[in-house]
Amino acid sequence: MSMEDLYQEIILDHYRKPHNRAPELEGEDVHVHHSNPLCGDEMDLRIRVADGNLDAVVFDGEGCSISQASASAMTLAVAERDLKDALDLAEDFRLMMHGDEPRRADDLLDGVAFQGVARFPVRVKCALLGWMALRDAIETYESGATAHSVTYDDDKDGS
Amino acid sequence: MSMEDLYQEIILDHYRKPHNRAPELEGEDVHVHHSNPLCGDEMDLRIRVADGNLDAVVFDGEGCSISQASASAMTLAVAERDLKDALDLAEDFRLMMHGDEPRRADDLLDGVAFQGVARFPVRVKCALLGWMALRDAIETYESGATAHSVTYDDDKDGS
Amino acid sequence: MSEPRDEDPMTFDVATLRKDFPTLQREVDGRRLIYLDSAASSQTPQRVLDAMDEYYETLRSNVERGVYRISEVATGRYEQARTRLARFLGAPSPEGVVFTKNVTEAINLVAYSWVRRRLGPGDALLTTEMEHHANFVPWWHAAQDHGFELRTIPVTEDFELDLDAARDLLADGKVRFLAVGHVSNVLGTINPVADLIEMARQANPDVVTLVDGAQAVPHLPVDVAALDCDFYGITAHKLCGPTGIGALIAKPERLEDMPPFLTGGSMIVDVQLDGVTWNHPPHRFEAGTPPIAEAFGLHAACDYLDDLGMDAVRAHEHALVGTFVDALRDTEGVTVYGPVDPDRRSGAISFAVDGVHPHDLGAMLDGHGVCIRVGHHCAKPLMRSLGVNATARASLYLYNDTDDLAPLLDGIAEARSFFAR
Amino acid sequence: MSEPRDEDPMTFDVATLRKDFPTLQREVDGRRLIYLDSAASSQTPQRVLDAMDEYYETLRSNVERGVYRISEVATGRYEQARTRLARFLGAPSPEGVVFTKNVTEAINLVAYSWVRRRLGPGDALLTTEMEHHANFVPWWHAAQDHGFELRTIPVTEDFELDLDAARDLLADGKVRFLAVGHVSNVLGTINPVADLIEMARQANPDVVTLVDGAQAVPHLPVDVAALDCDFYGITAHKLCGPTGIGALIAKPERLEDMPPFLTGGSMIVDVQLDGVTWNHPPHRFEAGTPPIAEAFGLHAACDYLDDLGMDAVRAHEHALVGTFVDALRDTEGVTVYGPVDPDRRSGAISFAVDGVHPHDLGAMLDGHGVCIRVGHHCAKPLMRSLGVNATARASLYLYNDTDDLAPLLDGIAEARSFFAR
Ligand SMILES: Cc1ncc(COP(=O)(O)O)c(C=O)c1O
Ligand SMILES: Cc1ncc(COP(=O)(O)O)c(C=O)c1O
Repeated sequence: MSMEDLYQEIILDHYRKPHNRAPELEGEDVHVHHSNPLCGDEMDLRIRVADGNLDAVVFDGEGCSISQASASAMTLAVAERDLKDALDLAEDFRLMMHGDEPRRADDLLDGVAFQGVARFPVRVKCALLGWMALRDAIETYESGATAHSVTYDDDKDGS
Repeated sequence: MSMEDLYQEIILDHYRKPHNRAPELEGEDVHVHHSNPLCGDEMDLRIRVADGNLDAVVFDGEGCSISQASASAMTLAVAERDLKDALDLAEDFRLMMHGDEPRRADDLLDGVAFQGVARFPVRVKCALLGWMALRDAIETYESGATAHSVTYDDDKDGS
Repeated sequence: MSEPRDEDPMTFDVATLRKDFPTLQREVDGRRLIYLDSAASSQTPQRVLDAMDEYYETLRSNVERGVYRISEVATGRYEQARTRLARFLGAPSPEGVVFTKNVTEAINLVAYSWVRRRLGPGDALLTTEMEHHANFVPWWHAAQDHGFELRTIPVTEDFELDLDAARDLLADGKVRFLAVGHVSNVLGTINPVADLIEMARQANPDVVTLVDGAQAVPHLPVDVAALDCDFYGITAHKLCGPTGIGALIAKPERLEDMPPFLTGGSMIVDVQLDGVTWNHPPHRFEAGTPPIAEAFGLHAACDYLDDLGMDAVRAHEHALVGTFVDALRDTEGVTVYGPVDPDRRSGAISFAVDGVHPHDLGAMLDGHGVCIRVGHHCAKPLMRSLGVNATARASLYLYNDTDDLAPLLDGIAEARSFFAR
Repeated sequence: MSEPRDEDPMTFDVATLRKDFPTLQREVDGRRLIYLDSAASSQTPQRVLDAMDEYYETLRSNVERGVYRISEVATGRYEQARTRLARFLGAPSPEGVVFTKNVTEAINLVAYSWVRRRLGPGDALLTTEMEHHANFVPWWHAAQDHGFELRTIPVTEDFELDLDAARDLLADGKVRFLAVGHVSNVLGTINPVADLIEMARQANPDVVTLVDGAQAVPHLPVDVAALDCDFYGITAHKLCGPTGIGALIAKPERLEDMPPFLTGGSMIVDVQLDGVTWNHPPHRFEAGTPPIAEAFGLHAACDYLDDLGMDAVRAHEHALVGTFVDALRDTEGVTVYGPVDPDRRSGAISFAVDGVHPHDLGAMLDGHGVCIRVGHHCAKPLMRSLGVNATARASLYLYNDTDDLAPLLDGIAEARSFFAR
């Protein structure tokens, strides 16, 4: 296992220049806060929904390169998707992190770059942080609520 | 360590034909009950005091050959001694069980036969049971009480 | 558990297998060591020692937190031990497996985090007269502090639990917790725990149940899912494993709403000065650095036993205990406490020898290189009900065989002629 | 503890001594393994492994009950380990030494058997903001359940306990219990525990005190009698010992009137259906089969450390931590959290690297064969007070030397150029 498998250029790019990173979102429908205190990761994710589609997704917070880059790549992959479709993509990413081949590699866009992370078990939860926050945000939206907060333990990836 | 060190003929004799074994004592001054539930040993010891001397000492109970024989030998060794002297002899016996040479080997009478028991740590407390009951009985007498009950743990010999 | 299948009675070669156990190789006074005290603690095969050495020699680090490789690998192996133990016991998921230091801690965990927090005046806890203190004193102590009633199922003259009495004790529906031993460490009796659990549920559908499996898991194929108990406790040092580790196997949902017992590192996800967020089970119940090397060892012990086959282990002991019990019963002056039928018992055989105190018997047998246990076996309530202060106990395991019988009987005979008039 | 004497500065040869530690012999990607995570768990010398093997290979049996020789010898050795540990720590008597599974259990024992039974509304318990969760959450949890007040001594900008604030927190005389860490696992700070204890006693002569010695005993000569605390906790896996064992060292009289915590076998002298007689300390607090092999290992660890000499261990680490701290502080972009003066600190060095998340730093260093810890180090309250979510921590022990510094610095440099813009 080499560092290159973990830190691909594409990942570092997202880390250095994250997309859709913002502390606020105008007209937000849901705001979720996810934290993994064991790693010291904190993630705020906000979504705005229009006509059943993800109209906007922004994240903010603190975390390692993997968690930040993965969240950035996630916001691009799910942009404008309808909620069910986004959930399906999140599940595809989660299974990829557990070693499966992605079914929807094309749709994941830069997300596929994180496939190598599956070989670093302690980093898997970093890569999943943004995706799990998204899933939670959508489920929170569907339940009619506007905010939710989740704290992770060591082994759970929200599955 | 051979069985012969532990079970000398003199010990077996006391076990088979114990001296001063009785369930009651006329005119008893103190009755103490000592038990070591971990071994299943139970010992009732009764003393009668006259003019500051041990006028009578009897024991009863259940226990292994070592505890029964040692109590029997003890009753002979302390007979008619004054209380302080009997306590001193009990201390001599206790130290012998911890590996010391007895100071008063002659006074211990058959008690010296138990010297070999010192090499069997788990049996030391058996040999001490009667002597410690005696010490307790005398101390109980001196405190003005008439009965006392003591339960031992694994490691303590009442010292 | 199921009785060994009649077709294909798997067996193993005891002479070969003994070589796996280092302490059995030693001699005492020039005689082969005859170890008949496995109910107290079993011998440990080399393979288990090797597994622990592997950890210490190549992966020594703490678990659950490391971002470097030896710690990641050690963590993975520690968690695999959990999964392995779940599989060994038929537990539905490793999430219900909490590692403890021994079964005593496992039972105390339930006493503190469930019983003490939920039972009070008006409630009853049902246990039995044949329990080891580990499955008795925690309930007694909790009852003292919290004012609930402690009820005990008596033992019949045949050395079995009195199920009629149990039914009566359950009848008023007040029993909220049942704690019962799977196999008695004194009598060897295999208790009908599944039936008892069902009986308790009929009397109170919400009853919560715990089975002390310390003496069952080493000797019988055990399937905790089939027993349908809420909690099942085991201890590794009796099942070819190392000292220092045991486990509580729980229905995962039962742990979900239980507050922690020991608190500290690893069992929380967040601590603020004004509040704490507990971790999920099983981690919520594993505070501090766990017995890591010991988990490696327990994993290897499960492998060792499964490779032999628990059906084969039971078949071997079933035959052997029959031989031992028959021979002891045929010996003059010997009284056996425990079921006669090997179908109803495991390999712990308590007995008395007329005119010989158990202590003297133990010492005499030691002179023959035979290791037995004497005393109350941490089961004082049972001793009282048997009307004795102590018994001698010879207990069998997979490395014992018929050649261990003669030294035992010889020692008993010598003790009788030596001590009894 | 005393600072190493200036005359006769004992030393040892690290290169030779490293050979005692099997895991240090391994390579990672063809590089020497650089272990800088001893504050999480130390390496274990071969001698400790041999002591455990001796038990498993020649004396395997249970302790405290056997009448046969291997059990008698094993029992004697188990009790010798207690005496050895008492001597290692300057404890007046082995009667105050209770073996536990780790220091977390030791602290919980005190929380359950003392604090929870004696503190209530109107009382206060004083601890500090720099505690490991093991010395914080048990008090917090007890305060929740029993309604007493939890007070915490803050940390100054110099990463030391704020003694003026401590004095204020003690002033009203309500503090009945003081729980303080001897050495911080995050900052490395050596706390003036003897002074704090005295200060607490002045405010309330009946105050009961506990010191968490998990990070002190491995690194400093410790004399618990001189500290005059009521309770002192240690954990073996951090001091060259095995996993699965720790200890509570108490003033024996303090244990005398404490009810037990875990209950079961060995800790009682009698059980009737209607009453229990507790055993004397320390046995009262050791329910069930103890970590036997682990006690053999801990004994050997005390021997190993005493043979090197704790003064020499401290002298070596004192020099080394100075070198490491200076080098890190001289590295651009690195911030060290903890005292600068090696007199005031031990070998746990927390730091941050500008623009590099600790997780990424840990992964990068792992690529260099360097094992460090990253995260909150089970000290969330301290992290909050430092205003960080996580730190990186390199921690030193007797087998580390200046040759471990360059790989650390190289890895940090690479991480900076890789991650930081
Ligand atoms: C200061 C301190 N206290 C307590 C602990 C807990 O030790 P253990 O996990 O062995 O119980 C640790 C180690 O993690 C520590 O550093
Ligand atoms: C039936 C039973 N329960 C519980 C225990 C306690 O086991 P441990 O001492 O390993 O906690 C034992 C063994 O002594 C036992 O036989």
